[in-house]
Amino acid sequence: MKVKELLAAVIIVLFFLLCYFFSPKPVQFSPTVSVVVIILLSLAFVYVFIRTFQGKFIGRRTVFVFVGVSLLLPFFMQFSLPVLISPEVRSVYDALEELPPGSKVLASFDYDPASAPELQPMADAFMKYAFEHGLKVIIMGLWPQGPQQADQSVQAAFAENPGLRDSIKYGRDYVNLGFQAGNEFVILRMGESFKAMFPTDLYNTPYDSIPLLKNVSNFSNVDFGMNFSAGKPGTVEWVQIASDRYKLPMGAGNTAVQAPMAYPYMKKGESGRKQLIGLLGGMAGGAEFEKLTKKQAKATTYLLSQSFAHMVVIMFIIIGNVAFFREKKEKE
Amino acid sequence: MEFWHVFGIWFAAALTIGIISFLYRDNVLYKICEAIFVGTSAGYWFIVFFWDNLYKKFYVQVSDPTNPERYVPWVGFVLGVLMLTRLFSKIGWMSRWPMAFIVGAVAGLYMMIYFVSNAMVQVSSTIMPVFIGSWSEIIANTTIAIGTFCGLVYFFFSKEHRGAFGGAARIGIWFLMITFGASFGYTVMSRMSLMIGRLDFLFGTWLGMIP
Amino acid sequence: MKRELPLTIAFIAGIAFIIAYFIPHPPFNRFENWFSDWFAIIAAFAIWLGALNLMKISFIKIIRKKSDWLHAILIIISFVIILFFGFYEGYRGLHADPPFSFRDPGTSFDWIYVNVYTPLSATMFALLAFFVASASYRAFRARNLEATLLLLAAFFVMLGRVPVGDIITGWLPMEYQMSQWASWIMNVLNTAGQRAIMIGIALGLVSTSLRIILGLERAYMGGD
Amino acid sequence: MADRFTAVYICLLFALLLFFSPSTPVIAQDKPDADTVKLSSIPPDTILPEYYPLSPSNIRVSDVPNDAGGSLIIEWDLSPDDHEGGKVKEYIVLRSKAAKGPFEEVGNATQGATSFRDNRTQRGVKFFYKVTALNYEKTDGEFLWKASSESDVAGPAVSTAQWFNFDRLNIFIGIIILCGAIIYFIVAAQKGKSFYIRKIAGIEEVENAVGRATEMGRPIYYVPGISDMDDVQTLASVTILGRVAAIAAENDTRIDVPVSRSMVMVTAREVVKEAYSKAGRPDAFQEDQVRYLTDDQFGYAAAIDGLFVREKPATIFLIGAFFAESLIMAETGNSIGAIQISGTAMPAQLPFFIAACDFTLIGEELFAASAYLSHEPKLLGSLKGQDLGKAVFLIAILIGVILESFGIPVHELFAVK
Repeated sequence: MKVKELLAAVIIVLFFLLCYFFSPKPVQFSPTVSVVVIILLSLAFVYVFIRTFQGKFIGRRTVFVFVGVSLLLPFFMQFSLPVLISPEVRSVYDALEELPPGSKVLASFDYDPASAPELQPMADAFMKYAFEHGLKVIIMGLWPQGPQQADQSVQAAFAENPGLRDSIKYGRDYVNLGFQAGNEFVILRMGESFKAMFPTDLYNTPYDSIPLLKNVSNFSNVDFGMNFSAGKPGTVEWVQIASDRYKLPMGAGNTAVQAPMAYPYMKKGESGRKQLIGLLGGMAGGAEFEKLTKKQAKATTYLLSQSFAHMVVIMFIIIGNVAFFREKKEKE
Repeated sequence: MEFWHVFGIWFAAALTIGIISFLYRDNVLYKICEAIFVGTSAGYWFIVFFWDNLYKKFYVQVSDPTNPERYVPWVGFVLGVLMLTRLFSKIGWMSRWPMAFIVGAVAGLYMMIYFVSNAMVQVSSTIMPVFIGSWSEIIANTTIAIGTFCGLVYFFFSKEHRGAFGGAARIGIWFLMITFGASFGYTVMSRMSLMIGRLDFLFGTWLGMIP
Repeated sequence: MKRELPLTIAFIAGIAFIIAYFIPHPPFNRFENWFSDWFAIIAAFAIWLGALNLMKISFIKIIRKKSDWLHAILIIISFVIILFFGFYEGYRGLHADPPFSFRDPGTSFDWIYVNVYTPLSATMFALLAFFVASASYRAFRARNLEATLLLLAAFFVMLGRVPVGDIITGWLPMEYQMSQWASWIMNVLNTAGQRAIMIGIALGLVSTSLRIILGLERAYMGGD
Repeated sequence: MADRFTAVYICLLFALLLFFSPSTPVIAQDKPDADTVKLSSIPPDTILPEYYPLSPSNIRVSDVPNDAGGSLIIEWDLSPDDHEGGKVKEYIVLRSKAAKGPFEEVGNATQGATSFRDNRTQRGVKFFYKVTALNYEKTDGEFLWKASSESDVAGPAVSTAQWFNFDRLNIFIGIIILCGAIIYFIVAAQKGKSFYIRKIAGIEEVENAVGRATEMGRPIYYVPGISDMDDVQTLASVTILGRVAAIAAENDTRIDVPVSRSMVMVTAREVVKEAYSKAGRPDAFQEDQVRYLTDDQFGYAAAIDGLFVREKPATIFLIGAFFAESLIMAETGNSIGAIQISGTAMPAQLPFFIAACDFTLIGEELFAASAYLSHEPKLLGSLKGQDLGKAVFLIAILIGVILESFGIPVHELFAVK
């Protein structure tokens, strides 16, 4: 093990131990400090810009340092940016608004902790909205960890609005059917009968003894489908089977990487029916939905960090092009 | 129980730092995390497959007398055992039967699923009236029709990309490049939020420095 | 026997599943569900081959003291640990009253999942935040017309999806703001491109499936 | 050999036609006479008559067409009291095996609904249905009072399973035309007909990329994606692996195939062993060239990154189904200066491969690669068949868009019910 490598490891460990024992908890920059930090970041960019212009191009690791810093510092600052509602998020909200109280909503949680930063905030907002508007939520998951993420949303809704804790009863107002392996074949079989796919719920109570599911045999007895998806199986499979074949009106929440795949399904076909009614795309979609459901929380605070990181990437694209033209000029 | 919780967070933080250190260069901390990751994840899926597939899908269904389809999983069991013949080189070739069955079934099954959802549905939703509706709808529908049309022309194999055909193919690759750029741009946001989640864990849950 | 029979099996299975798509009458409507169960069971058997291969290679590294034999030990130890807890919790869960799953919060398997597997998986995923930035820095350069289109589309969508974009175009009426451009690029241009790719994929996939069913692509069968 | 397939193909078509047994939907025979008001279980004197909603009328029961049987659709005309703020709150659907027999509740429909689908009927068994309009008052879940009035009995109705799903007739014709075209051009190619096939940069570069590894004396890494054998992209990737391994064997360069799935390991070993023996070097193949790492998406990416950085391969192939981990591998491969040829049919991952790799096979090009590399006329013929499919879709879009503007619903031809 080279000395340099050992030195680097020791420095990292020391830094984190210092933070653990000596840093104030929590760290909060005053507005002036925040502005100073932003100015310093901008100056660093200008410096890199000039060096590139002079022909000394920066490497990958400089890009990594800039991204790391620009993601972390905004955590400690305190101002949030205006959020504009996009049509895709608006149509999900309107579809939920039209559902009369007592309507049954099938919420499928198809993601894992790795995608939680992007999908958990919007799932929490959806669960709180559903409970407050008397929607009956049937939770299930095509990913093993989905139902656990759903449970976190339920607890977050109870913590956010303690009044819900006694008005919302498990089994009558919401039920968690748990995970079922089999990807899209789960949806297929649910088209015939939910009970065949979920003989018991997450807590092993039989399907028939759950009051909420008394008259629910398949998709035709459910009024709306909401799917939080981070990959396969996810929104594409739900649209292909639940929406195309069984005509379940579908909304979805996607990680930003999955969202482009879902856009074609939102075009109104000739019959006027949208395969996918609306889409909450990534963190921005989550923040917009939070604003619509009047519950500004994690998604909004994360958005500031994300905006900084976005600006860093855009700056580096510009710097990259400067480097390219500088190289071309040198060749000529 | 409190000890295990705190130890868990410290261990998770150490692993997180180890993986992030790969950005600097391949180092011993990353090698340790990689080894733990490979061992743990291989074991995790081995357990998930055992309990969810072998136990739940096979044993529970087969031993449930009320299930009318309780003999169906036996086919999977036999094919699975044939797959295990790979362990013995003499009779290893028998594993070709389950493999052939899977490959054939997958070919037949996904041929239909993809043909319907990717081809038929997309073509039917591209065929939209282009002279009806508001201005924005007309522009949108026409652009989509032209984009899909030219995109498909680009994918032609058996025709030289020359003349009008070549022109359409060129417009097609332009549309494809815009699609890739747009998807990439759209994705940058979600990748950033992943790191935000990890930093939230490191500096919030572990170090408690975030409000 | 070694080649002709498997190819016939593949042919029959392929045709059966194509027909099953068009025949709702039982048992054909059950084919898809049966296949998903069969595949899950076969995969559960096959993973034994993979795990044994991983263990074999790791043992060889240790015995022959290859360069990274220390890490091979770590692989084996972590594999055995999670295997032990997985079987232990699963077995205990079955016989407990009320029965619980090995995945339930509170089990030692879940502790490994939450404190070892998830941080590794989430952090590896999160590295993409850095890689996407370095890839953008390197790849989005206006080398030719196509690369410029790639760059502009990414640029506008990135700016549009974040409030900063709308601050810059704040002076324009609502529907011409940057975020609306981004939505338009995604809803129209992206949809058109995605559709062309999806239709192409469907045709390519049908052709490949047909070649496999007819036995023209027999590479997966291997030698005699 | 190909004409044997065309023969099978024709008799397959003929067998399907035999199966056509048009299913006749069963419509309830007797028309219901004047609706009768029946009191519910609550003692009559406590509920005033005007709380009773009028019952729905014209009950119709029909077998759900194009299904595996077991489902009946019950339709009715709205009860006159079913309007905004009207007396009808809900409809209850009741079923029994005999006209008079004990009725049991099978489902409910919200106010304003006119149909209910009963999926829990046995095939071939006669059922009778009636629908009650329900008015009630309840506070936080408990009923204060209930008043319902029942419609007349409709039935008997039997649910049957159909042998051909007529909703999917357009798909059936579409797949027959496409498969017919592909088989036709395969047969034509076998009879010596040759076709022009355009160059695909990614595939042309395979030989040079392997050559580069040979010159530099460094290994080649082939990553077949993270999907299992239940994904056609993996099947295509394994086929391409066979061609690439053959070229590598001829150039006597080591090719490593770290896989994420056990069944892919088994198949890939068969393919690489066959490629080495075909290239006349069966002894050069070692089993551990194809090895299993882990089933996990990111565990696999972490292990691959470690291998790339330590082994420093000269050429990397990333071909198959990839998800979010695509850029993790491609960016690390780029950082060690390797030539990377990627290919996937996952639209979401193509932008990353385009950005990070030297050559990328986009969607359909991945499926065409194995035909290209085989240089076999009959496989190249199938590409011509695909082009015919594209031509049909192109013409359909062109004509469809024009005709649609005159109101002719051309899209119906392709719509999926």
